[in-house]
Amino acid sequence: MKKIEAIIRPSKLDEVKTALDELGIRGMTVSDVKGRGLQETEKQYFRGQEHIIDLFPKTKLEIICQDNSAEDIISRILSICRTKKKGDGKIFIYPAERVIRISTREEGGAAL
Amino acid sequence: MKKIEAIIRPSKLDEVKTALDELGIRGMTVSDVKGRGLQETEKQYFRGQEHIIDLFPKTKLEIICQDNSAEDIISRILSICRTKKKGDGKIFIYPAERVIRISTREEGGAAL
Amino acid sequence: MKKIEAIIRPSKLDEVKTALDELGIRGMTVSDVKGRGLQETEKQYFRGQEHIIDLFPKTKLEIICQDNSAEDIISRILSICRTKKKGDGKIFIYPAERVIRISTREEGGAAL
Amino acid sequence: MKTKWRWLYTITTLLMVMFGLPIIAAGADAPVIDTGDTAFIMISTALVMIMTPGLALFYGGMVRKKNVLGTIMQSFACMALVSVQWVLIGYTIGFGPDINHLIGGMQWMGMSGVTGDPNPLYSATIPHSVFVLFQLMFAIITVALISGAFAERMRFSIFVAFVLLWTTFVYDPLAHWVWGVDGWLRNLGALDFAGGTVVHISSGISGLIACIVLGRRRASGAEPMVPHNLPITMLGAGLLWFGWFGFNAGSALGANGLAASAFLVTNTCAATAAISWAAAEWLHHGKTTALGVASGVVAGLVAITPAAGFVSPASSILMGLIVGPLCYFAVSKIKTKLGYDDSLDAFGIHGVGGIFGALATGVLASTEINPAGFDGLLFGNPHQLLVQLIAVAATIVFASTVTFVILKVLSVFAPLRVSEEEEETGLDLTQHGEDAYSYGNSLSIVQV
Amino acid sequence: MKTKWRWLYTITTLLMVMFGLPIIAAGADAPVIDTGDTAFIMISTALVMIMTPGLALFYGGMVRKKNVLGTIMQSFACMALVSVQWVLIGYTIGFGPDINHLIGGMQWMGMSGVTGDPNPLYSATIPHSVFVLFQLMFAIITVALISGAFAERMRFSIFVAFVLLWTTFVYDPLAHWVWGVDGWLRNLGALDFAGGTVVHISSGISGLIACIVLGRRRASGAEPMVPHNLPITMLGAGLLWFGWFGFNAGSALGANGLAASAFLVTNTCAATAAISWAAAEWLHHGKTTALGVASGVVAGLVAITPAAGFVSPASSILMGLIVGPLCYFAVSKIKTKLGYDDSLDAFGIHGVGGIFGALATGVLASTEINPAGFDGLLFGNPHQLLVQLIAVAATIVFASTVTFVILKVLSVFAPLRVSEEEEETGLDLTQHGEDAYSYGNSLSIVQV
Amino acid sequence: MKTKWRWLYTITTLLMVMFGLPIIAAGADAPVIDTGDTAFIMISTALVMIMTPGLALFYGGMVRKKNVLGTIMQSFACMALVSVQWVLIGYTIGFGPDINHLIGGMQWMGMSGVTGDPNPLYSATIPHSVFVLFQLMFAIITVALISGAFAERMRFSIFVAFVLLWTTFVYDPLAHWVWGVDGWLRNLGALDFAGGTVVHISSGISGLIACIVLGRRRASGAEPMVPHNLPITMLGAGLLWFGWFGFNAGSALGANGLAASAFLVTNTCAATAAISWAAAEWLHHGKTTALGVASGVVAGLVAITPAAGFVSPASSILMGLIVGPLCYFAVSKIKTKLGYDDSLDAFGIHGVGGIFGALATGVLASTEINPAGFDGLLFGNPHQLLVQLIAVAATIVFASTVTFVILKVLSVFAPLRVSEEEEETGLDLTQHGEDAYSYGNSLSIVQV
Ligand SMILES: Nc1ncnc2c1ncn2[C@@H]1O[C@H](COP(=O)(O)OP(=O)(O)O)[C@@H](O)[C@H]1O
Ligand SMILES: Nc1ncnc2c1ncn2[C@@H]1O[C@H](COP(=O)(O)OP(=O)(O)O)[C@@H](O)[C@H]1O
Ligand SMILES: Nc1ncnc2c1ncn2[C@@H]1O[C@H](COP(=O)(O)OP(=O)(O)O)[C@@H](O)[C@H]1O
Repeated sequence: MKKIEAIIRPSKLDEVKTALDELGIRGMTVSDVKGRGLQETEKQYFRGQEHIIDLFPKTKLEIICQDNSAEDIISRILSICRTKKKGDGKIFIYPAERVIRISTREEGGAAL
Repeated sequence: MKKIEAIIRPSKLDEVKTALDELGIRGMTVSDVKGRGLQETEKQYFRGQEHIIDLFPKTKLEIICQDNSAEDIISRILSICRTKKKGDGKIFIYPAERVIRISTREEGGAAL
Repeated sequence: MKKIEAIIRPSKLDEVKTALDELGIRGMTVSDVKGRGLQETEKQYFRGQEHIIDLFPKTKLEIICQDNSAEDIISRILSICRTKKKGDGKIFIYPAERVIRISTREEGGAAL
Repeated sequence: MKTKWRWLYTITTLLMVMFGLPIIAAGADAPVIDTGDTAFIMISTALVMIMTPGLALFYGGMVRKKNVLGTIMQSFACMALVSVQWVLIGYTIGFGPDINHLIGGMQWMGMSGVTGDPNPLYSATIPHSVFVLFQLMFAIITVALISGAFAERMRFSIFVAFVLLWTTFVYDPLAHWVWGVDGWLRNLGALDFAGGTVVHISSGISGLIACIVLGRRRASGAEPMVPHNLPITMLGAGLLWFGWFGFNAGSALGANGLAASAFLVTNTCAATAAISWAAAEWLHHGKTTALGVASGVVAGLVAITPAAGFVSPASSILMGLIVGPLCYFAVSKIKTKLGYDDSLDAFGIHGVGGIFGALATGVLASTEINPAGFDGLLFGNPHQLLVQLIAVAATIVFASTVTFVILKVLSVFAPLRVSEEEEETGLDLTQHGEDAYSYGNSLSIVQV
Repeated sequence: MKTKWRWLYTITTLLMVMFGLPIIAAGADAPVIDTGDTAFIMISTALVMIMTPGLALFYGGMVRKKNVLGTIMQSFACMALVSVQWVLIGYTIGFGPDINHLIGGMQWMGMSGVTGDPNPLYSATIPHSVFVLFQLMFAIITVALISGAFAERMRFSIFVAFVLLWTTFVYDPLAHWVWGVDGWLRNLGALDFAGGTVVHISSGISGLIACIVLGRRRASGAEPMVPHNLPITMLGAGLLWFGWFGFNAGSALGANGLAASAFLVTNTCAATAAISWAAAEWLHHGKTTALGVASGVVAGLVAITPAAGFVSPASSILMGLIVGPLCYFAVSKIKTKLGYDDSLDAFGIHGVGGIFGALATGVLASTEINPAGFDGLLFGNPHQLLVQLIAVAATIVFASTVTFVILKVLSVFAPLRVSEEEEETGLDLTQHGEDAYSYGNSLSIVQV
Repeated sequence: MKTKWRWLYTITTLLMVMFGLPIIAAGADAPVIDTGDTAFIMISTALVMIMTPGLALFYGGMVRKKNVLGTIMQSFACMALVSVQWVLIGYTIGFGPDINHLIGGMQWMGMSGVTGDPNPLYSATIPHSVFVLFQLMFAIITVALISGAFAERMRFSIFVAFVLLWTTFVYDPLAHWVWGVDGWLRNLGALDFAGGTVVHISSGISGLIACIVLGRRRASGAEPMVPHNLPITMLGAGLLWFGWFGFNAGSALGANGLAASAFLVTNTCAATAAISWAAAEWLHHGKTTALGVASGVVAGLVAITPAAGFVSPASSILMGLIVGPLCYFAVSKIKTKLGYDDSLDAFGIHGVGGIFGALATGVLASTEINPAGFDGLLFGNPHQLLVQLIAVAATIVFASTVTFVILKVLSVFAPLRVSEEEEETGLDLTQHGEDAYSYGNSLSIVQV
């Protein structure tokens, strides 16, 4: 199994959810993170003191899936989240070993 | 080593902490996430506009442990968090390669 | 590729960011977590009821990098975050399989 | 006709001036509005009104995040419901022409006969409708106070019914007993300047009964129930303190020396109690908490309420010194010991502080401060303490009995509490379909 | 000279007392300040002032987190800008000596000639400058109300220009029409006790025009636009309710029976509308929300504003019962149907509630409540409803036309809206270089 | 006896009326309470009181999340401590019978002799106790203001001691110098309507000394110290603005034209300074911030405080235009340049703005506005500016010296600052054992 971790613009979350629903992928975990990469900084001012923002609000999406559905999920995310501007985010893929649904103790594919 | 990632109901956190304490497992990282799976949606209203909640507040527990303690930890979590209702959560297991305790630079089992 | 996950004191974040900048490592994802390990508890009181804090505010830093830059990153984090006191945090290393930059669809090293 | 005899009135008036008689007495049948008094009581009414939103924040900050709107809603519901009930029947039950010393008659039902002219029975220098409004704000906050006792678990529909029944069957009669012309406790000589018995004891004791009837909040495991937003609790305490000046000084029903005296002791007692509560905490566990200071302020304000127009600054300091540790002991020790779940300490602060204040009034009241009052035990009149004891006992018995009956009756029709699952999810979502905060980057909801 | 004739004055006074004539009439050419009235209106001014920070919270809690400071800033900008504009020219345009029944002359420009003596044209018992201040607070909140309609998308520089133009070219003339001596709507006999037309209809309708001209907020996908902090919205509603007592009761310009009457119906209508809005929600989708109760309160306060000094408590209950569901229908159905994006329902509540209130005044006004007013339809004077209709129509036509022109003119110089990217990032950061909250452990910014 | 001579009094009164003499003058030895004035000052007292919770929010929002309760607690501690100190000794030190033009005698210690009758020395138309209360609220906020300078690092026990010492040894004597009958600065003719020197310069300069003595906040790395909750800061600014009307207009000690004039210039200066601060920011870095507008409002209110009863609206606009950029320059440039860590700019705004205001009063004061005052430089009286300079210099020297001594003495007994580790953890947890917010799903604590 794979863990797909996508760091995306928060404003894209809704569309991604809908798109994955269409693929039949419902299970996902979402969290608020901050990140930086190539995105350019913005400025903030407090009583004349200048500050630069170098961590931007992002949404992290974690989806554990069967190896064979990974490609579909990735391409959906890519097609929705790509505005071609800096700050669009990244997708990381990791190996996952096991998954258990707590309510039923089911494991593996059945647990997804 | 393994990384155990459990997505559970926030209200179960306290019991899980206590149970793992009993196992001698103290180290853990906890974060607030939102997620969805089979759990059913609820409704919200703002000036008559209906919205559905499709991401539910969950608690993510991350525990890095030796391969051989994984099973114990998992079964404890399962026994506490299982109410048999949708929304109980999931447990994911991933491989971990290394662990370092910053204060002492210890590595591996000694660092847990 | 590797995923370096460092759980550090929030007050060290700024220095770590600067240090990694010097290494040419800009991409990172940061999130607020709570955790426990050996750090000792503190007390809180609400109308005379005593509570103990057993999860402390920490900052989680995630950096996906090439295998060969991992060592550098780790040693920088170690040198900055180590106060030798309990609660300094931990560093975990995991395997990562793939990375994609959404804006360009670049993969692997080019995407970092 | 009227003009024909006007000269007589005028001459009489002039003669009276000449003989130094107070005109107001002669004008009792046509009392004249004093704009200063009227301004003061109208603004005091507004000050008392803002106490309830203040209470909403005070309580709202203390509950868990998932229940904050549910808690705030309870205060706002009281404002809406009691405002209408009061205009329709509440005021006249409380202050209408006495029936058997127990209840007011229906003369002013629906505000009929209530005009902009003074009602000299209660306040000769302000419009009758101002008196109605001022008293309304007391009725609102009293029932809102109770909600602290059973916070985080009552069904909203039950709450609505409870408010209407309680204000009608507990508050309105009690107000008549203590403040209504010919009310039996008033006739007995019970002193309650601004509502120690009527407001605080009644709400505190009713809260205690209610939280016992409803039972403890459910917590899976040792889930701690800690305040989710103390800054708004502190703001709430600030607004309560602010509004309480209207509450206590306004109870003089005029902008005069008595109001000033009440204002002074109110502030002094609040301040002293904040210090003494903080000192008690500090002796107990070595820290002085913000919530403790806020709680001490409220405890002090509660204690001085019945005494405000009758005691000296020195007495108010004494009362503040005692009430802080007393209430701290009640909320930190007695509650745990006895095991009732008075979530936000409505009983521990308003009940305990109110009883203390009412009795202390019987000890410390002085006719030097207010010749219209009585002396207390300390000034040679032990009888007054007895009277206060009777007033306290009567309030406790009456309020607790009727509250118990109301809840039992309601529980016949529907469960009083939310279900276990709803309690876990929280009142905001289950009772009101809302989420208080949406601070995250990633939204959890989708528009339909 | 003066002393020489003093005896005559004194004797006259005495004679007048003897003949029962009101002394004040004799003193009309040299009106005397009444300290009670003055105290009441100065404090009422402060109460109306706090409504705008209250509105800032009410609105600020309803927007998304990234726009909360931008929203609050709009209210504060109104306070700053209108305060200065009013002193310089606003007041005299509104209340200066009439020119053609349309506008006031420049006599009081820059406060010249405005002193601590009363101006008996408007208020014979309070300093002229108090009247100026009281009216100022109305001017401030009116333009601040509009900002709810186009929340989350207007550029701040445009907003500043809009405020100055709108208050000068819409508010000031309108105030003259309705309240200025010899204003044409006043001469026509239009009743508007505290600003149903001038404040609420004008802001509501202007908001509608503005949100249509600016267009809908952009949302990628179905991104829901939900309140980010409802507790501060509730606090805002509490402060609005509190301040509104100054708004409506203060509009009696004295601490008298009329003020008391306005106070009573204001509170009653707010409470009833909260209940009726909540009931409408409950019938619609089965829940009563905190935001709904707050919205109902505001709708009730809006509706009663023009009527406050003219109607009975019973009438205010009736108005509250109607306006709650009416506005709920407007914001939940009509808005969706017609598709305009009145973000925070400035039109849906102030426009719709204001129109209803102005017309209801034409039906329910009674000279029994206020002999200086007129009877409405229900009391045998259908003509009054016609007059109210004319006032409403005139306000709608005038406000919407001028608002439209102002926005079109401004759009020639610069875009009215922030760019799509700025809208995604939020007003706080892009317009003001600030982040409202920094709750996290890990900070996102570095000092330069 | 009394009645026997009553006729004489009555006849005298009638004669006086006949001869047009003001009765009040005759009654100078037995001054009569004016209900309007009393209502106004009691409510103004409440308004000034709410400023301190307002300040708690204003400051609390500006600190980091981990210090918000610690910051709010400092304001609440001032309310509690000074309220008691004032009643016991503070008031009589400030306003008791003069001793050597430096300090008041002990006549009113513990409120002995303070009654509901007026004290014509200070205010002939309101109860003495109202005057005491009104002045108390000034004493409270003054010491609370200082806390902004050393925010986020002082130990709470030291703060408590500091408050008691500072209010007794700095505030009370200063109040006597400037406002006490026979105080030397008052005798000199220094103008300070509502506390430019006594409140703002004294607190600002003391803050500066304190923050230098305590040293900078420690920050590991470049950890930025940014506001954690600007919406509550804006609310705090709103409450300060609101309460300041009581502060400045109430300082007329009556509901009269002078109060109205003070009210008008207060509002105008606040508004203008908000605009001019925002303009300065905009010129500096291209954005106008919410915090900037709030800061400008406060700077304007500070500047107008000494001048409020003496200057015209036009002068207040001028003052507002200057003080905004001036304070902005102080906080954004001078502070960085000189390197002191005045955390929340108590000196930068109250010190700098207060000095400016006191001097501007010496320039712009006009006897046309207030015949009981003096003309300033601009109206041909350069001497007044000199007097103001002396008052400013005396305040600076006195306040800074005594503050320094107090802190040095305290530091002998215990460290002034929290330890480095405590500073990292935050005041809330280390000083008060509390966490301000608990917004997360997952709680960090367990009940014992
Ligand atoms: N090497 C990395 N390790 C972890 N997270 C990263 C890394 N690079 C980027 N990110 C995350 O991806 C987000 C998007 O990056 P972005 O600013 O779009 O840069 P890029 O243009 O390099 O994709 C960042 O905000 C950060 O959270
Ligand atoms: N495939 C998945 N990938 C990542 N997280 C998941 C996945 N499925 C479920 N989760 C997480 O587990 C939580 C619990 O899921 P739940 O609603 O109980 O569904 P299920 O009944 O499928 O276990 C979800 O809220 C989500 O956070
Ligand atoms: N076994 C573990 N699994 C996951 N996270 C851990 C583990 N041990 C420690 N942590 C995380 O590292 C943080 C720092 O741990 P710390 O208190 O310094 O303990 P230690 O002294 O063991 O390093 C913890 O707060 C927690 O978030």
